[in-house]
Amino acid sequence: MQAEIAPPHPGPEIPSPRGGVAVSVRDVGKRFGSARVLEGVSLDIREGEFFSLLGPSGCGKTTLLRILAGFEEPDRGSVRIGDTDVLGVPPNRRHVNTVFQNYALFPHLTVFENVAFPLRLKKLPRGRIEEEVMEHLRLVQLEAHRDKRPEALSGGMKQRVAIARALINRPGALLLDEPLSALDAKLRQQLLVELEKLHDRIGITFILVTHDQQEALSISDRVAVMDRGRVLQVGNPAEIYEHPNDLFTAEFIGETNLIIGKVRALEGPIAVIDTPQGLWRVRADAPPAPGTSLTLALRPERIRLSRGDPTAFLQARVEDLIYTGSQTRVFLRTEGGLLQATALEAHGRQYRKGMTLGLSWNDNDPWIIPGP
Amino acid sequence: MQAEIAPPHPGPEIPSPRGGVAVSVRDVGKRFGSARVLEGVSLDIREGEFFSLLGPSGCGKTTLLRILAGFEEPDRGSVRIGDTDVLGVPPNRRHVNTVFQNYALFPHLTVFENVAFPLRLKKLPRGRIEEEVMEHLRLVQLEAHRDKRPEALSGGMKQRVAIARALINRPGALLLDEPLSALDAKLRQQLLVELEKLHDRIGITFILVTHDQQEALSISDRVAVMDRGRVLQVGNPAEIYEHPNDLFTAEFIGETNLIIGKVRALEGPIAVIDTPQGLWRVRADAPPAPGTSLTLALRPERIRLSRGDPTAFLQARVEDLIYTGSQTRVFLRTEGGLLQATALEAHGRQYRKGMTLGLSWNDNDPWIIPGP
Amino acid sequence: MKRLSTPAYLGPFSVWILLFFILPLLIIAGTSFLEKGVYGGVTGRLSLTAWRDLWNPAFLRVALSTLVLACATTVLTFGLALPTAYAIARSRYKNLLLFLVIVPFWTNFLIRIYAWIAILGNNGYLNQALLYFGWIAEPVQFLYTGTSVAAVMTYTFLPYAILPLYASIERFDFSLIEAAQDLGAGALRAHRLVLLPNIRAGITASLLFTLIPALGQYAVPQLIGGRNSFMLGNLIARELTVSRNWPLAASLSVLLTLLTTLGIVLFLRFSNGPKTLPVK
Amino acid sequence: MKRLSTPAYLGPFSVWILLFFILPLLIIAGTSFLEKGVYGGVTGRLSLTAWRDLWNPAFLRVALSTLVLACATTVLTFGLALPTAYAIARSRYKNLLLFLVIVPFWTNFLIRIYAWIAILGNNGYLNQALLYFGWIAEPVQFLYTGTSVAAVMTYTFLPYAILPLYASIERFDFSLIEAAQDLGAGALRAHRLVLLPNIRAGITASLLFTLIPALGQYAVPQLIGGRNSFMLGNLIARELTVSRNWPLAASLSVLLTLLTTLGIVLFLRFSNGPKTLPVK
Repeated sequence: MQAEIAPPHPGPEIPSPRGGVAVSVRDVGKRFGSARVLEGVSLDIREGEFFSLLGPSGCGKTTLLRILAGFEEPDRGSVRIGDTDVLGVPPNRRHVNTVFQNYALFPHLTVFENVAFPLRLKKLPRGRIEEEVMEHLRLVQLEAHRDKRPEALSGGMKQRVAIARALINRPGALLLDEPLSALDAKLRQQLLVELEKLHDRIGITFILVTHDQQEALSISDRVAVMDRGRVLQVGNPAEIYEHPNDLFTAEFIGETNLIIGKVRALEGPIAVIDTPQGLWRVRADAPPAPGTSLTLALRPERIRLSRGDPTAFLQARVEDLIYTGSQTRVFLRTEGGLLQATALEAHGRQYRKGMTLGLSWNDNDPWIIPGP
Repeated sequence: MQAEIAPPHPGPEIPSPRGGVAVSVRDVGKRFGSARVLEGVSLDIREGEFFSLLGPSGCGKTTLLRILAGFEEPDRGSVRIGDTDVLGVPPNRRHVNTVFQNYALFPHLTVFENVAFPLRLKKLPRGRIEEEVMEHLRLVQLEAHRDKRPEALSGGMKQRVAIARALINRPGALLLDEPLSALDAKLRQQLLVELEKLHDRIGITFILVTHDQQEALSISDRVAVMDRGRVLQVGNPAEIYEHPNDLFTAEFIGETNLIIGKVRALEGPIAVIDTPQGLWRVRADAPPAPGTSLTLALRPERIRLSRGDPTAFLQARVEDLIYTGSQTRVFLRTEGGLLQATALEAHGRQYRKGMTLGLSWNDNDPWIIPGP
Repeated sequence: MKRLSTPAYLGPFSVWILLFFILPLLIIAGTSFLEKGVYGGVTGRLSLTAWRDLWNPAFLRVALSTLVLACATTVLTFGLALPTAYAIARSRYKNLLLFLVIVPFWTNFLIRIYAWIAILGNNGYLNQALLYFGWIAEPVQFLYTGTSVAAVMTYTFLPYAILPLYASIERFDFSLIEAAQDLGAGALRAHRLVLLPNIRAGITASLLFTLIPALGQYAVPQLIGGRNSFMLGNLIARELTVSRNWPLAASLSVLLTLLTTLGIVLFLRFSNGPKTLPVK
Repeated sequence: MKRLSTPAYLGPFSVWILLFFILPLLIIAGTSFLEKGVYGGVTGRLSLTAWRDLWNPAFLRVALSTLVLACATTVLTFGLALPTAYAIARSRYKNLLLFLVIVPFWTNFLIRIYAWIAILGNNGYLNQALLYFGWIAEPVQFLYTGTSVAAVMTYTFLPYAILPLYASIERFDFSLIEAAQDLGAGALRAHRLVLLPNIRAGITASLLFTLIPALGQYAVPQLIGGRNSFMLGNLIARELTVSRNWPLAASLSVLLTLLTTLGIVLFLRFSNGPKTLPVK
């Protein structure tokens, strides 16, 4: 027996295979009553890439997707899909299709009829419809369920019907509105992998809206982090995770230790920074001038823990351990406050509450975020 | 500025502080029509411990909780809460309270009135009610929202009202039915920490139903893994994660490499096992006799990756990398199949698709699961 | 699909209200101040006769008994409708049961009433059967009593009272009942404290759907009640069709409308009553 | 809280059906085969006279016109009720608008009808106004036509047709409309293909709530329609109250009930029609 293991995926470092722009959003603004939902959003989404809009609920990501689909019109700005300006074009004339959060399957139709719906609208001949629908049901492994009603399907099956139905028109881009949020943790993992496989196979642009950073990082070619109606950062998962350029992104993506400090001196590319945790030496491309207040960020997994190492930067007492199986989160009390480190489970087992550990990291592990 | 860091918790290794048994379930069976939901479940939950019922949807965990609460009667078996047999006792006479999955707040009452509901039923004097309710609203930090209706609250706030309401009767045990499943990923993390804090502070027994293994492992003193109406394993998080004693648990909890093999020889406590991935040497307390077919399990994070190490057990080509920020999942093609390893992000960055890596692990990292 | 803004609707709805409520009401109110024509209808001359005629103790007695009968019917109907609607909403055979509730109304109203007369009359099947078995010595007066009017009105209005209750109970989240039980309430108390306040819209609709037509009823009292159980509706019908005194019919109608409005206002005030937790 | 098992319900419901549907129907059917009494009622003797009398071309003509009027009323009512219910369900002021729909029914039915007679009669306000402005030379015959009967029945039944439609539209998940648009349907087509099939229960209830009382109506044709627009209900009422020929009333009722059943069966067959995707 061989473990079920995730299939290949394009990986974050590989650039999008095609060069064109699938969707272009320019300075889009939108209000609902007095609430500003989008404030000047600009984005270019490349042809064939898996692009995620990531942010907390209420950040405007779903509104942006609905603007792309045509369910909302922006108050200002322009939206192009492929070569056409789509402002004012109704949803049924746009070359994109949507997988809705609740799947929005037609309850009065069977699986087959749901998927056939777009083709029947186009009045394709019966044989052709049969052929195409079955092809797409095979794509999502639902041939056997063609005559069931949506109510008889599990959550994961419903989602696959919704995907088949959205793909049958061969859209220029597939819009996915939190497609996994209604599912169980384990099933979510599995469908994420299926989604990636599907993207690799059919090669069209996928635009995913999600609030789950793990989901966005593991599946996307590029991610746009949104908060309060603005796009804060766009980049591939590694850029987003390793170099978040503001506090919101740093805190929203993964766990981060944030330490306020003030630049004391510069030593070439190294900034020496005064913090409640002592003096930190941080490598920076464009280090700020001495006297500048800033925030240092350091990922928990970059902190190396050791026992009785005299060269460690800091000494700390283990205050708590949170065991999550594959890794252990270690909460450390230093003189200046609390720090969090992550240890792979194999290492984590050696630590106990109350132990004193030495903490060290590389000069280029912490990064600087402007302002406190 | 200091990062928000999770507070102390009792930790998995610390035994329950009190000795008594809070809830005792003996050979409980339950059918709904022809569906067997519970098949002879027995459990002892200790006073004051944080106990989780973990399993996929449909495994019977919620039915078991509903039997404890009194909403369902078992077909056979006995249930004791504290010193009393509660079979046939209606929910309102049981010394446990429930936090429902959808919170079940009374929509026609304010936050204050929701929490006051149980006290008003008891006809406590007005001043006493005011005092107790405000104390419990302070406990969940909702004093400021006392006069709001549930519809005006966020998901996290609703959950906290539900907890305050369930605690105000000072129950012998608090039953929590997937209390976090309706919330966003980030909020879920935060409320998990709050729940743990609360448990530490008030010290009563918490019984949590969840399908999320991360949730169960990180918060519980002990976990019962359930599948198809049976309890497969009960233990603290480390026992469950490190020594799952059957295939279901091994696959459900975390990621696992599973390899079929046959015992070739025994060398003292070491079993030499023939697998499609070559000969494996595994340390086992009671190694099975030569010729036995079995399954080997190995956690991805126990696999050490190295480049050009001649002492490695296996050579493998990197087939895919899935980046999730704090760690990278590495898919490795060996001669015998696929294996999955996990690397902390700092290490993961050095690997590229197509690289050849050496794989090694300790003799006591893989474990044996009976039968293929 | 944005929700359409309101102004687009208020237009047609104002017309509806104007045409179907305000205008008829104004015409009726106006008519009550005119002189009656000889063969029905009115002349163009103003007159207060209709209002003077109203101060007739007989009329006021009828107004009072109308109020009593309508309230009794409403209470009786609601008492039957609530458990029925609950049972339907909690059953697996909702649609079938709902259908059965409506089915009796396939037959013409008049026919059903006459069938009841045939059963309950002094020479009716029921009395004949009771006499035959010797359980009674002489026929029992079932018909032509206030009770029979209330009973038949209840029978008539029951489906209209059941449907809105069913709709709101069916939508009610029964985990709230479990929560109340979990928190210490017995099953009955949980329903009273949690179900009732949360289906108030259905209760209101159900009560109004009974109270309003009961106050205005004229067919049932005419056929079943006889002269002793006349209601305001019968007086109005008599003035319109037999006595042909339209102004008096109009002033009676204004009285009836005022009575109905009073009933509704009192009822709404009662039903919106204490906003605090209704635990004694 | 388990759902209660069915048998517990079937008992009371069987009684309901028996008492309120089967029994009256049997009594009516039985009565139609008895000899008529001199002053109403029946004697104990069997007779087929009532059924022989039924084969009167005049009666059959009335039966036909009853069917036509009832169907016209149903179509008209549904045509008005559907957009109204949709507008209410999509509005932010649902409760207010629902209230406004019901409000006209505070005033007594008879009164409202007479107000309409006062407006539409040959000497009514409308004709007088039109004559005054010189737009017509002589009064227009609004009343005592089939059209006026259908119009007033529509007015009477509209709220009962709106409410079930509203209830099902309000429950409809409008993201399905968005899905249909997303998949290539224009707004109207999306509503036809997705909204209508999913509110079928509401449509059925709405149509039945109109068709059944329309077929059995007697008050409106009597007051508004005059002798030319008599419906079966009027014939039955006449035989019951004026001619006092109960057996004939009963045989007419059986005819009406058969007609109603036929209407419902045809309608249900139509509405359950093609189960496949209704795209032409």
